[in-house]
Order: sequence, then C-alpha cells, then structure tokens
Amino acid sequence: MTQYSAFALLKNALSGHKNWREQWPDAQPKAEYDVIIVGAGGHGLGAAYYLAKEHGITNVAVIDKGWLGGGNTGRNTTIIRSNYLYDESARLYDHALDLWEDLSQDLNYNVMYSKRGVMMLAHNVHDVQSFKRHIHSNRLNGVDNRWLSPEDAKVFCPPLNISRDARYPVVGAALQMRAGTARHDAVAWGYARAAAARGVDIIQNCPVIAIRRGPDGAVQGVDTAKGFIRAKKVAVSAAGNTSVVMQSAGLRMPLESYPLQALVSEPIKPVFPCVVMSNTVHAYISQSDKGELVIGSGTDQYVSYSQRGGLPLIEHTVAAICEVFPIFSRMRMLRKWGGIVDVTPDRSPILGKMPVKGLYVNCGWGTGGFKATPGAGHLLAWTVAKDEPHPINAPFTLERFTTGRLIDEAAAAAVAH
Amino acid sequence: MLLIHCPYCDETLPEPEFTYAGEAHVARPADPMALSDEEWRDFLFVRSNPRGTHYERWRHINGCGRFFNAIRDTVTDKFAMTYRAGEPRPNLDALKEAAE
Amino acid sequence: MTQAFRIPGAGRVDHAKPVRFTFDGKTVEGREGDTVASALLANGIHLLGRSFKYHRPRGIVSAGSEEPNALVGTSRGPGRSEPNTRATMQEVWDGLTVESQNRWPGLDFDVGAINDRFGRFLPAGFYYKTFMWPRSFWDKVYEPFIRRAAGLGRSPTEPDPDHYASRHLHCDVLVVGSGPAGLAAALSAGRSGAQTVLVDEHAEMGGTLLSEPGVRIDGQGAWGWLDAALAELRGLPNVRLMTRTTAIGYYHQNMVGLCQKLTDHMAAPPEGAPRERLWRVRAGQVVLAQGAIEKPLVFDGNDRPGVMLAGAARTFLHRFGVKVGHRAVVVTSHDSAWHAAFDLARAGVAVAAVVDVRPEVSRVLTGQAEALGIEVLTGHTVTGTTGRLRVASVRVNPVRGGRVGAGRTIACDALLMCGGWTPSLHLFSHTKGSLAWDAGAGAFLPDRKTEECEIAGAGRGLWGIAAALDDGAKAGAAAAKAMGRVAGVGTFAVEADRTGDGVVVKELPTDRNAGLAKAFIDFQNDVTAKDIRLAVREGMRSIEHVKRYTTNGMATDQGKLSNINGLMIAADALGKEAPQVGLTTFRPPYTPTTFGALAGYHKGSHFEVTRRTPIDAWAEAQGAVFEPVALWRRAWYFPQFGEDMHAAVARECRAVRTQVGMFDASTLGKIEVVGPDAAAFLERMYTNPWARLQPGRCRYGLLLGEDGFIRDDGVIGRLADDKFHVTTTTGGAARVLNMMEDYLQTEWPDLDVWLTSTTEQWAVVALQGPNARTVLEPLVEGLDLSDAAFPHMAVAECTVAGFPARLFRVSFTGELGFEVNVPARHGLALWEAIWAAGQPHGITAYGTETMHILRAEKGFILVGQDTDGTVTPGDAGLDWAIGKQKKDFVGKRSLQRPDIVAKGRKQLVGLLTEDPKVVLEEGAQIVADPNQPLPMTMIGHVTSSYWSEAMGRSIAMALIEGGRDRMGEVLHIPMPGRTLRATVAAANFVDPDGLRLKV
Amino acid sequence: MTAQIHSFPPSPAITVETLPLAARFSLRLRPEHREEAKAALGLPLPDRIGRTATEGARRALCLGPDEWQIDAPEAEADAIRRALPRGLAHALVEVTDREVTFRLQGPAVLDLLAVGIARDVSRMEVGRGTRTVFDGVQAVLVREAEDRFTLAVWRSFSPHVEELLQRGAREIALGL
Repeated sequence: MTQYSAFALLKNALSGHKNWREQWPDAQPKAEYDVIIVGAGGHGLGAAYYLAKEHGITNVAVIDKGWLGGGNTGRNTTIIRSNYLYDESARLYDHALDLWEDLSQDLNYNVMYSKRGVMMLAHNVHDVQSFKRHIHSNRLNGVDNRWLSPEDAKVFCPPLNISRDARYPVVGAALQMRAGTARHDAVAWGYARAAAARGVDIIQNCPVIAIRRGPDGAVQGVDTAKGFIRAKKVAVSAAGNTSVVMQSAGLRMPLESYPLQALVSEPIKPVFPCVVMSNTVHAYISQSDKGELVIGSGTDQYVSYSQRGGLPLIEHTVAAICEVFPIFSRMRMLRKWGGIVDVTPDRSPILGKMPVKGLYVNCGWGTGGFKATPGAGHLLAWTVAKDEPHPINAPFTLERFTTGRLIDEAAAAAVAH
Repeated sequence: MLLIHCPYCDETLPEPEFTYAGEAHVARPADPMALSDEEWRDFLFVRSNPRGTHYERWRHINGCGRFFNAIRDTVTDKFAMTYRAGEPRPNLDALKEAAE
Repeated sequence: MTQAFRIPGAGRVDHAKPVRFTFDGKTVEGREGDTVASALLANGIHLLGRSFKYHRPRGIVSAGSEEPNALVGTSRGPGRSEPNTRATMQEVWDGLTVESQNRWPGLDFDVGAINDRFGRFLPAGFYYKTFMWPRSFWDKVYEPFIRRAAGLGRSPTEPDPDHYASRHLHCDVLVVGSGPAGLAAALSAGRSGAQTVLVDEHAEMGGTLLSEPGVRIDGQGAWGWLDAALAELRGLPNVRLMTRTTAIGYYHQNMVGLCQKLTDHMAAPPEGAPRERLWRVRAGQVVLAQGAIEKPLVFDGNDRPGVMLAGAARTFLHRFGVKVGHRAVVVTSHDSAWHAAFDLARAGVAVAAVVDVRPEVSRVLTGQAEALGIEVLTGHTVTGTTGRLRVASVRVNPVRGGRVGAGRTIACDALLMCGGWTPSLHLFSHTKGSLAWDAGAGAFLPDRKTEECEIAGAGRGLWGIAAALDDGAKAGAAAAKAMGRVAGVGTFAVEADRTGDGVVVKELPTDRNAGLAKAFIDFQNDVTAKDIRLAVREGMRSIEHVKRYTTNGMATDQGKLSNINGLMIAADALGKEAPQVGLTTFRPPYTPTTFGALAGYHKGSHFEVTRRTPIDAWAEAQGAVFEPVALWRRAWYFPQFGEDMHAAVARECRAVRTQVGMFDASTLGKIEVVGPDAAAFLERMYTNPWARLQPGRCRYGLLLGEDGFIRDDGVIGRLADDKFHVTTTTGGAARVLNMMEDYLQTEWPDLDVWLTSTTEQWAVVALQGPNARTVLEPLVEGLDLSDAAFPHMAVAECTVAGFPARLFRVSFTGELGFEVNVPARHGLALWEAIWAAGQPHGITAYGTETMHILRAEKGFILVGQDTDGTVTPGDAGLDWAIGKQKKDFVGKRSLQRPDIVAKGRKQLVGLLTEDPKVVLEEGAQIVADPNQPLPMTMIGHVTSSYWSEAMGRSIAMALIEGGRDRMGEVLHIPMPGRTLRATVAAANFVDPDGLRLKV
Repeated sequence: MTAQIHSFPPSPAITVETLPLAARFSLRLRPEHREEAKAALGLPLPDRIGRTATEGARRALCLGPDEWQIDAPEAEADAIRRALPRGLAHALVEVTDREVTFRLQGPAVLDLLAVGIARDVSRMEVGRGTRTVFDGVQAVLVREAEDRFTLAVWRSFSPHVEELLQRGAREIALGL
C-alpha cells in the first residue's frame, strides 16, 4: 500500500500523478473464506479491517450486491455524536467516537472527522426535561454534553433564530462538542483500502442469493450471483436489506425498512459552523466542506425499498429548516436523495450472534448508523472472531425482544403530555 | 405522494388522506396469555419486511376512517390491490393470472 | 456602456424598452426581454465569475438553466438576495443588483487564483491523502483552511420578507417543455379536449423555435407559427400554459412538482404577491419534451471567458439580438455548430474558421462555409487557448492517422464549441425508468418506463424541428387517447429544417503533455479529464465512485454538461464501452429550487397550527404566559402585578389549597364511547374493570400499549349503560382514538360500539379547592351537589350557568373538585360566570404549572413526564388500576415477560431533598454511591420536581431501581459542582389519606 | 349569530363566509339498520359514502360505511336526540360545537380549494360530500353547487384554515 502523505502527493504531482496505485483491487471470489461479510458499507468494510488488524483473520471476503459504500454509507448526512440516554447506548456510540478520533491516521486516509459540535435544540418544557436527563446521564457516563441558553446557542450557531415569538421558540440546547461530521465516502474507501492491503477480498456487484446452512443447522457459506462461496462464519451487515438476507437463512427479524431522504443546498461561503438537530420540528443541518447545507429529512411512513421518497416530506423538512433558520429561505435545494434504513422496535441496533451457528448480524441502526461506523465494525469483528459479544455490544441482542429488556431511546424521548 | 384506492369509498385518493398501519394479517392472538414469550415476541415485533410483495394496512383516516388491507410492491411502491379489513389474504398469483 | 454587441432591431427583446441594472456596482443597460447574460454580452462583458477550486476566470457557457459558470448574486434590497443565480435565466429589470461571486478582492484580480498555479498539487481526492500530520493540525489548521475555501455565493443574512404559495393541480396531460415537440404534444392533447397543462422554465414558450427563426412551418416563419400555436392553445379552455415554471421532480404515480417563479422578473411586484409557487401536479399522462442539452468539447483552456456552446451563441443572436463576439472560431464534432457559424457570419460576425474533429463533413456544410468566407478545418483538433480574462486565440492542429500535427494559432474573441447533444432525461430518470445507449444517436435514450409517460422529440434522440413536431404530435395524441380522448395527430410541413449528426468524442487529441493540460469537464467544480483518469487509475471503477471522487457532475448544474463527457473519458480509461460503465442517477430537483417555495405557506405562525381553546382569549387578556402542549397553547401561569413565575405559581397553588382555583381543561382529549358493547370494549382496552361501574360514576382509566408500557390515562365517566365519556391526555387524544379504532375495526369488529371524538365539542372548566362547591352550587340547576348526593368520582348531566353541562366531580389536585363540560360555544361565558361567582370566595385562575405541582403533591403521574414509554403500571405504582379478574386487556401478556417481572425495575417514588430549599432539576440522575469514578452506576432519575407551597419545601418524584424497597434511604444526585442528598419517600405528600376529598 | 363575510381585494372570484352554528350530529350504526333509522329520523340515510339525502331542513351525509353526519336546524335538535329507539344499536353524538363551517363561493372556488386539498375536487358532483384534509387539517367538504362548497373543520383549527383561505383568495384576486 503506497503510504499517503503530503510528500507522496508532491512526488506524484511531479510525475503527473501517473504512479498512484489502485486503492483496492477488484477481487473475484475464492472457493472458501474464514469469514464472509455481507454488505460492503462502512460497517462491513470496517469489520473486515478490524478482523484483519486486531484478530489476525485475513482470509475474509466482503460481498456487496452493488458498489462498495453505495448504500447508506454514501447517502447519510454524516452526523457523528454519542450523547445517547441509556448507558448501553452511550457506551456503544462513545466507543465509536473514540475510534473516530484517530481513524484518519489509523487508516492513512483522511476521513475528515470534524469535531464541530452537535447542538440539539429544545423548543418546549418537555424538550428541556428530556435534554437535561440526557445531559446529566451523559455527564455521569463521562460523555460530554452540556446545556446552552438560547443566547449561547446563537453565539455557537449565528444563523439560529432565537426569537421568542417563533412558532417553535428555541428555549435552550444541548451541545456535544466532541461530536461532528466526517466525509462519508472517505470512510468506506479508507476502510476498503486498508482492509484490502491486509488481504481482505472486496467482491462488488455480487448479490448474495442465500445463506446456506448444513444439516446441523450451522452456516456453510453463501450462494451468490458468482456461485457458492464456503465459509463457517457469515456476518450480515446489510442495513435496509437485512431482513431479506436473513430470511434466506430462515430467520425472521424484528425489522422494518423505510425510505429516508436527505438533501443539500447549493454551495455557499461558510455560514454554518456546527451541526444542529431539532427533533421536535425534524430539522437536521450542517454545512459540508464544499459549502452545501446538508439537511436530513425524516422517514416516509410506509415500508419501502424504493429509494424514491415523496415530495411532502421534503416540503416539511425544508419548512422546518426555514422556521429555525429564516435566513435560508431564499437558498435553493440542489439535490435530494433517498436511502433505506432498517428500524427495530426500540430504535436500537442488533449487533451480535444469531440463534444459528456461525451467523452474526449487525443491523437496525435506523437513521443513525453512520456515526457508529468504526464502533460497529470493531465490535462486529470482535464478536465474529471470538464467537461471543464484546461487553459493549452484549446488551444489543436479538433476545431482548423476547425478554422485554429493550433499549428504547425513541421512547425515552417520549411524547408531550 | 402515493395514490391509494380505498376499498370502502371505492375511490383512488392521494396519500395525505391515509395513514400507514403496518403489516397486515398479524392478528392478535385469541388468548395471549397462552402464548410462549417467543410466540408473543413474534406477534409484537417480528415482521416479514419483504423486498417485493407486501401485505400491509392503511387507514383512510381523513376519509371514511376505515382500516383496510393493501398489497404493494415495496420496490416499485405500486399497489397491486386493496381490500377490506377482515377479508382473507388474496392469492396474488391467482390474481395475476386472472388479469392476464 | 452602449450595447456595442447588440444588433439593432434583432431578436425578441423590446428595443424600445431599455432596462438598467448594476453588475458589480457598474450600471449596465439591457433591453426588456433580456436575461442578465444576454444584457452583459450585449455590452461585451464575458467575465462573470471565478471557478470553485482554481478560481479561474469564467464566462457564459450556455443560454439556459444548464449554465455551470455564469452564476451571480442577485438582489432587490434588504432580505431579498440570492446566491448562485443563473445569469442565463434571470430576467433583467430596472434596479436589479447583480454581483459576481467567489473572488477577492475583485473579479479581474482574484487572490484565490493562486490555486490555479498549484493545480497540479491539488488533483482529485488530494485531501484524502494528506492533512493528516501532525495529528493536532487537522482541527486547528487544515480543516478550517479547507472549510474557508468552500462555496460560491454568499448566504442571505436576513430573514426572507417574501412569502410563497403552493397549490395542487390535476390534469389529464402534463407536457413538460414548450419547444416544437412540447407544443405539438400540447396541440394534440388540447384539441382532443383533454385537460392539458404545458409548462416551460423560460420566460417565453417556444424552446428551439426561438433560436431558429429561419425555419418555416406550414408556410409561416417559425415565430409566426409559434404565435399562432400559442394563440390557439390560449384559446382552448381545457389548456393551461405556464411559463417560468420548472418541472423539478417526477414522483410516484405521475405526481410532478412544479416551481413557478411569479415575481423575480418584476421591477415592482404587487403588494402581497407570492414570489414563487410550488405546484403538486397529478397528471394522468406526462409528456416529457425537454429537448437536448449541447455538450462542450474537452480541450486545454476550454473554460476561458468567451468559450461557449455554439448553440448558445445562436440563441443569443436570434432570441436576444446579441453577437457574442466580433471574431469567432467554431470547434465541433457535430453539424449543428456549422449552422451557428453560418448564422453568426450572416449577422456580421467574422467567423475565422470552423474546426471539425471529423475528417469528413458533408459537402453542403463545407460549401456554405466557403461561400461565407469561413475557413474549413476538418480533421483538426484544438490544443489550447490564450487570453487571461477573455479568450484571445485558439491553437488548432491537424490530426492524421491519430497523429497530431503542428499547431497554428488563430486569433478570436469568441470560441464556439459543440460536442453533440445530450437528451434531457432527468425527470424520466427520477421515475427510475431505465436508459439504453443508442450508438446511432451517440446518447442514452429512454428504455423501460415505470410511469404513465411519453418522451418526445430530442429527448428520444430525434434531431431537427420536423421530427420533433411529428413526434410531439404523436406523443400528445397517445397521451390523450390513454385518457380516453379521441385525438388526431397533426402533421406539419417544415422547410429549412437544419438537422445534422455528429460523433461522440472524449477529450480532444493534443500534441502537448496531457498531464499539464487543463481540459475541463465540470467547469464549476474544476474537474478535468486527467482527474477522471486519475480516479480510474486509483481503482474507482464505478461511475458513482468516479463522480464522488472527482466531484464531477456534483456542481449546481448537476452534470447537465459534464456527465457524458465524464462518462466517455472514464469508459476510455477503463477500456470499456460507455453503456457498460453507465450513468450516475439524476436526482430531483431538475434545477435548484428555492427553500421558500418548498416550505410554501408553512412559515412563521403557519409553520404549524396553533390550537387555542374557547377560553384562550380570556387568558391572553389577563396577561397569561402560555406554554405549547402538542399543537395547543395552554395558559402556563397568570402573573399579576409584575410577579415572576415562581411568585405567580406559588400564589395560584395557595389559592387552590386554601380557597378555590379555576383551570381551563378544555384541551383534554374526549372520546364518546357509545353502544351496547361499550363497557365490554373498555374492558378490553383499559387495564381497569368497567362492567360494574354504575352509570353516574367515574373511574381512573389506564391504557397500555400491547408491549405493556403505559400509553395514556384519564378519567372515564359512565353516563348510561351504553354511554361512556372517556378523557385522554392532551397530547394523546388523537393517538388514543386511532388505537381504539384500530382494535375495534381490526380485532373486534363484532362489538356494537362506536367512538366519536368530542374533544372540541366541550369546553371544560376545572374548579378546585375547598370553596369549589360554594362557588358552583348557585350556578347549578337540577342537581344536588352535596357530598352525599354527588360524591367524589360522580358524573351527571345538568345545567350550569344556564348552559347544558356534563358535570364531573373529580380532582387532579387532591382538593374538592369539579369539572364542568359545556358546549364549546358557551365555554367563555361559563368561565366568566364562574369567575364572577367566585370573586367573593377568592377565586383564582391557575395554569398548567400549578396544575402540575398540585398533582405532584398528590403523587399523580403525568404520562410523558413521569413515564417515558418504558414504564409499566407496576413501575408507576399503579398495580391497583389493573383489574385482577380480567383474563385479557391490551398489554396484559407483555406484563408477564421475564424482564418485566424481574426484580430491580425502576419504580416511581417520592424524593425529599436534605435541604428543603433545594429544588432538584428534572432529569437529574440519581446514584447510590457519589464517590464512585466515571462512568457512574445510575439507579434512576428525577421525573418531576417543584417547590411545594403547601409543604413549604421542595418535592420530587423519581424513577429509581427497586424504589419502593428503598423508603427512607438516602440517595445522591451528583450535579456539576456539588452532590445533593435526598431521601426516598412515598410519592404522596399532601393529605395522604385524601380527607380533603371527603367534604 | 349572523354570518360574518370577509371580502377580499376587488374580485368577485371568491367569497368566504363563516356559517352560524346549526345542529350537527354524528350517527353511527350498522348499515343493515339504516331502514329503522330512516323511519325513526324521517330522513333517509344514503348507502354510498359521499352521498347526501335531505328531508325538509334535515340532511344526512354518508361519511363512512357506518357513519352519517346529520345536519338540521337548531330547533330540530331535540327531536333528533330523541328520535332513535333505545333498542336500535347505534351511537348518536352531538358535534355541533366541535366544528366551524365555512362557505366558499365564486368562479375560482376550485383554485381556492386546491390551495389546501390534494384530491381532485373538480370530480366531485354537486350534492356530494366527503371527509378530506385541507393543508393537514381534517375537514368535511360538501359541494352545494358548481361554484359553492362548505368546508367544516374542528374549532381550534379554523383560524389557521381561514387565514389560508384568505391568503389563497388574495392570490386569486391578484391574478398570480
């Protein structure tokens, strides 16, 4: 692997950039692997990388029905934060945050992790109660998250409208300074390059038709468009398509897949220094390094794998942005797109072993998977390598839906009374 | 914005008049207390979430107010048909043949 | 300036109507009908802005919405400015202010242009490879540097004073694009009687016809025919024509979003006029007649101001009467540019040469060229241009057998290029319709359709006006027929149609070091041919990867000019055919769309409805402070004589505990449950037993989700054997009714019971306090209010203050209490009557804050505050509300799950701080051991916490692990700076035995 | 209470008035009992959703398979309350005060409705009615004549709806 650096860049410039090597080869499947990972998004590629780097398991294939990073990894609004309420969630996402810190150096690929701060707006008494609960819980969990007055919030994010007579006035905000954004494609490419350099095969445009199980019920491998590939361990990290893949192994999942839309504005000079989220009006916004305002929308109400999504949702999202940031009303939407997110009943992921020998899953990240990318990859690799969950992902089992030990971040946000 | 046919109003109307109500034919067990924890979990949480034909429920909440069933392709979002609550799950293949 | 490049009397602008606007502060004169671009060109101004990455001088490339370079800031005064406006689309008006972008200090001299010098060190994706060392520099140095370089124009700085409109529209046939194909389609559909809508993004309809006045249709000149066609369409009542209207997106089941610009072209928009309108069109059939977009050629220096598309030059000439230069050179791979050369030459532009990359070109063209004295250079390439702020010369070389010969330089002030045409299929792509490569047309053409649509004309690769007219007529007729109309297909006699063909090329061959060439593909994003080749070299095999790695096609034109050139070069680098590589997906909107237009009416107070009760006006007059609860606004507290919140609330609390208070409870959800099976239904829905509840009595009802967690609660009164008055939380009303309907319709359709929302039928006044009966009694007719006759939890229908009423004796405060329900129209009158009657007895109006405190003093829960969707009846200490004999109710089974019956669940208890003056913060976390290190083990959190005037101290409720077994235990609440101590207590602080209710 | 009329910038295109309250009931019963109810109410109950039937000053509008909206003069309210026999399984709930009803009239009335209603109102026949949604607010729409509709919404939503109707009428008056 050619080491990337300013020097390498300089050297190659002088030779007209003719000598850059390909970042990852276009691998063809071998007959057998120790581990097959289904889904070449950030999570799956990350798992492959950590399997090779930390567990010495390099005979690994990452298989995707399309191009790597072409799913939610390349379609999200790149928000990274860890200020979750429950201890389990806070640890899970903070673990990811720790890995984000040095990811560029670790991968020798600049993923542009930008600690610009994520600010969540409170608009009513109920929001205040809920955010304070988060802040205090985070503080005692060692997760940074602090309370801002509306005035402080405006100082931190000048375009913010803190007028008292707004329909949804800003009455305060919770700020996680260590949170921010990263360059989503670079995360997938960086993991792919680093994993490939350690011997991992990345097999693109190779749909998995079924997970094959033996008479003893254990996993034998996967049937793909390029034939049967043998492996005693298969880890499914297929986001919106998880239900479909797991069905082929005879497992029905507590998942539903919904279209999630996002959009960007035309690029403008820097005006928006941080990330702002308002769950109450459903507005999620930051400004990319290219200058576009990156805006997250909600999910459509119905289960769907069509990456289309309707106009009404976009209308509402943009209206919400203009409500909180009235100066953006004359800005223009440049592009909108859709992804497919897999949602669990308690809005928390499932990351661990399945009741089938040799089968592992990483799914249910809903609208928040990107922020967890390094953590999910790291923990999935651990779980696969050791055939037992890491303490951090131990609570995120499938069994919790049987016992009732849910980790319900959505419910914790609760509803106004 | 989808167009949805309400089997009670017998009109095809825009999505804002409707709300989605989840997978269809997930009937509440007659005697929940007789179910194992696993069976109860399946009723509560496990869904088929198919890529393709989906049997689902909608409510014409801003219309006649009725819940009804629909068959929709989750890849194209096209509705194959809608039918009244309580009616048995139609055999889609049979319907397709009939159509041809 | 004097419009030196304007041809008097030519074009469609109104030469009698001069228009003055400013560009970078200088006044520029144009004509009515000009765009900013045509007016600037008329004055010889080509330099309009700087590119994104290298800050290279850039001019006008196109004459339409595909423009990647000529983006300017426009404004009409405070709050009314926009960045990145297309100079080629913005019409001029007197007083318009136009600013160039992305330059400092000025357009002519821009410091940022330094990047251009070091361009070779900034290839595609360079930032992924560096800025990583030293580690600490990223946050402090590199990233801020990268971010500062972002963007083109500047964001508005003030709120937008304009408003925006939206509307739904239904039609049989929607025709997008009003060129020859669109017009013919609209004529076919319109004549058939179909409800037809024809839209075009430009200020006037006609499309190509506006730039092809020489064509003759049915014996008339193109413009004459156009006028007649438009006149006919305007005359048809079933046809609607919409200009300045862009079809932005094509959604499910033939819904098309349109954005109509209403006032941006006006010097003085009428007062109150919306700026733009979003149309949500539902069309039976859609005809896409969006034409084709001309491709640039890719060669070194193809981005200098003065280098533009040949077709654009033709448009500026014919539509606007503007010559794009004095001395032009044309370089092309397609016949159409030859005609541009001819038209310019005839208009008096010195056309030095036509350079065609093809060795062989039709004699007809070369003959005409020679006749016009234009040098013909077939089998030639262009290898460079000169000129700092405007093209000054072009270097052309012969190509023989793939060898590039010696170059020569030709002076020019305009270089017109044409790489062929790309069918505009963006909307079609929105539908996920598939495209197929057509070698003949050298373009992707529509293949499989997913929606009810027709594509007509150039969109199907049919070049020329005759073909477009015929195809459009067919498409329009087919669409009308599909809608059950009888439609004829018009035919058209077209003369002087100038069709042609060409070849599709990658970057032009050169004799220079291609590694140093700046041959641009995506002008705005400064993506060059060698960036694409580098991306492929680095393993980016998918066109999506190439796009994302190089940012090709991601500029504000969304690849309208660059996609195909990028694809051809990527395919060449990959050694594949174009179709094997494929296109990236086009995504809505077709052109950038104003946020305001998407938000429509939902702005300010209309962002969302604010619901007010019939008594709201009284509270407002009393100076109440309001709080939002769901969509409602509720009186929070009633400050008097400059009281702060604490003082006001304390006073309100005292009044209720010692005298009497009144409270507007109208927002509580109300559902009338009626029918022979009403009781049976409630038995199944709620945890409590209902069968034996006597008419005239009420009971607290607890509603769970099927998952066993608390969803809602409220008092339910039985008015008759078959009639219940159910109340819900304010926020829960709609959800609860929907949930009840769901079970009733889907699970228990056999039950004879019906549900009707009466939330807004009734206005509700709560009267609470020792004097409540004294105040109410004189107002009540037909009911004995004595405790014996009308005890706690009784309900009756009677008359109060002369109004028909439903009277409940209930208490959410622990005091003697009544809730009076009267028809909403009487709500305010009732309130005022009770207010008057209460004056001698110290009646006080109180708000939601006081209500919350008083109920907390009694330990009554607030669903959504003391519960959060993970709390069971057992957790909340509400086991008493569960009907023990009941075999089933919604949620019962879930209460048996292992984790729900397990020990150590969080339970709702009271909490008393060691220091009675300290009021805990709601949401504060609780620990057993305050000295443990982080992360601490938290055993619960404070759900409700207030200053209790009655207790003379603070009180709190909290969810604590095994809370009910911790009575008397001292726990710790670590706050920033200090740790508080509090004792676990029963959550029933005032009058634990409820004696105050028995009066 | 007298009808309050808002008139907009000089244009006959649209008038919007708020109607005085009259008695309004929601009647629910199983379709097979329609005849008994008709006999008792002296008012036929249409069997198709969207149809209306009138008898004297009373009007029944079928909103759902088992749901009818009964409108009548205030004076007849008591008679209606007492009309249906106890033995007949049904629910009759008064909703007079729940709603505010607007009457919209004028040649451009369809354009005005298109400001908030997604369904194709032009397809609605005179004398038909339906529950629908106006800019997110549930409403009952009745077409009284080619160019005249009534739009009923819940009381607390009516200011929002009325302001939007006024905005739309103003736009129509401006010809934009």
